[in-house]
Amino acid sequence: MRRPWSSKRARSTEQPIELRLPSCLGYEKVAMDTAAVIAERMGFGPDRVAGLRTAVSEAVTNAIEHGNQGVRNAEVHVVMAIQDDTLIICVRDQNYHQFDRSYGIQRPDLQRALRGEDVGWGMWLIRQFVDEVEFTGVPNGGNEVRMVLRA
Amino acid sequence: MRRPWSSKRARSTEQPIELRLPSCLGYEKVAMDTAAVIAERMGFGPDRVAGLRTAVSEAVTNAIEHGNQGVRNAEVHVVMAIQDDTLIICVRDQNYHQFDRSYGIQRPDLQRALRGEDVGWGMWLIRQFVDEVEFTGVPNGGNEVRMVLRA
Amino acid sequence: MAFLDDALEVTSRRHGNVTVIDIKGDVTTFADAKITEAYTAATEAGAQKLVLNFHHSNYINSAGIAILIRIVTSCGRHGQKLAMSGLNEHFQKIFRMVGLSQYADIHETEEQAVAALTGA
Amino acid sequence: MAFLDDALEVTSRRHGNVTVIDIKGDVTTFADAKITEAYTAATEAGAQKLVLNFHHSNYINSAGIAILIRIVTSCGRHGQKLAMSGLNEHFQKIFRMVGLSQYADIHETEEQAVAALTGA
Ligand SMILES: Nc1ncnc2c1ncn2[C@@H]1O[C@H](COP(=O)(O)OP(=O)(O)O)[C@@H](O)[C@H]1O
Ligand SMILES: Nc1ncnc2c1ncn2[C@@H]1O[C@H](COP(=O)(O)OP(=O)(O)O)[C@@H](O)[C@H]1O
Repeated sequence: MRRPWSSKRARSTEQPIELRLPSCLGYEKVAMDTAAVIAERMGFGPDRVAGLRTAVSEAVTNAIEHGNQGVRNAEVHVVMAIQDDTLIICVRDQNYHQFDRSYGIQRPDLQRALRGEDVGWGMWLIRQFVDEVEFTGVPNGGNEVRMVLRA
Repeated sequence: MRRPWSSKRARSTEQPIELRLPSCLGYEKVAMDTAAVIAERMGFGPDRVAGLRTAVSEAVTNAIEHGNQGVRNAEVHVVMAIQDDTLIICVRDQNYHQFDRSYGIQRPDLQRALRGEDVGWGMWLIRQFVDEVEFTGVPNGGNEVRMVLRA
Repeated sequence: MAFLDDALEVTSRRHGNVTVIDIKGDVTTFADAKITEAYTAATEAGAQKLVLNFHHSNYINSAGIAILIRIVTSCGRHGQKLAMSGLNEHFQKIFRMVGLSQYADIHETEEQAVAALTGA
Repeated sequence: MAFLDDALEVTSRRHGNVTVIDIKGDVTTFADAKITEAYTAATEAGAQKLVLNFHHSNYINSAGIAILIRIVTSCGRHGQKLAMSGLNEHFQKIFRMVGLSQYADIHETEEQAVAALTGA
């Protein structure tokens, strides 16, 4: 049947896609998979998509473990916006817990890790796989990691 | 590093996953893909997942085309709950537009379609591919299609 | 980049007296113009045997099915023979459920569809 | 059904004097106990050459990397030789970026890893 509203098709300037996840380890896989299929449909190649999977998984894992830690019924919000050929993904948690946003700029020291010291790889991995990353706070009092993937 | 909160892992009785999509054709693919990867991770086989893809795509397409038609900045909400081995997916639109919920119980008549009459296949297809389907209204004034996929 | 854009590619080729219409991409309401155009052009060129080859389509929805029903109707009107190929198992099943398989033979590969129509 | 549950399977096999630990599933914080157990059991059984075979893992995160770093450390302490196999390109790249490839040779297949260790 002819659909009169076929002209009302999605444009790249539309509202974002939003995913709300329970703040429990395991659900980062849902964010990772969703981001990956969107990036695939946008035409990003397998290596870019694999990198995005890692970046999103680490950002959501941090939101669950650090941002929302201890908050009952907390949620993680993943906001994905398609702007032309660019995919912007923001991961938001709810528990503002100030942290050093320069984490991960320097490559973590494997030698220290091999000596048994705590070395976090997450923030560093995020920075390796997206074209732009910004750590900020959001008005409702949580952290936001904003990741940009460009064609 | 050891994670003290590793005990706080996701259980099947947790809050649902929620996906909010702009009400534009094309975005049904995001819902379809997300539902599919969740079902795959739950262990549903390729044929069940393929059927779910069709059911979710048709339900979201209907929400965009019929439920939200004409509503500016409307959204489609897709709520996905994992209860043990069962996946429950609710597709909600925002514009309550009363419709015949018995649609699709009867197989649409291909002969009529071949004569050029309007025949809708969506509701019928949804019923073919999920174990349970219910069409209801939601309190905020929209339609809800509730689909259940059982192991 | 693709995603929501109409990345559908529809092209036509001849294999002897069989016209193969290749459909690559999503078969939804947005595919209507391109598929109908390709079919109409083939018909105007006198095609009597047609294969719709879906080898690269992973998404066909009810609006896409409606497009194909209109082509089946038109093939009947023009006395054309129609076959389909390249559908994955799920869409083969849907086409059988809908009843489209009574009007167009469904083959695994393009080669099989062309061979069947050539012999017909 | 799997999804959020710990569907990880870790099993050990011997190929001559090489112990192959097969890791099937997500390598995240939930994998720690099973992987460490398998490694410890192999070590107690006297294994001097080990292959971690990831053939069926599509998801390794930073917590998984931390588990593997601890195994590398322990291998160094026990004078064991360690190799990895079955990683897809993305995780091979990550292991190189992290520096793990300096401590464990990364091979495409289990066979290559076993052959390299057997000759070593
Ligand atoms: N969403 C967040 N909320 C609060 N703190 C965070 C968040 N993300 C990262 N951090 C801080 O940054 C540190 C480094 O993170 P990361 O590199 O991922 O390593 P890890 O999570 O293993 O500690 C964390 O230990 C934490 O203190
Ligand atoms: N979410 C909805 N909101 C309002 N009406 C709906 C909704 N879903 C379905 N309908 C009604 O049910 C009818 C049959 O739907 P369907 O079988 O999908 O065929 P089609 O969408 O092609 O008309 C629609 O034409 C519409 O009137």
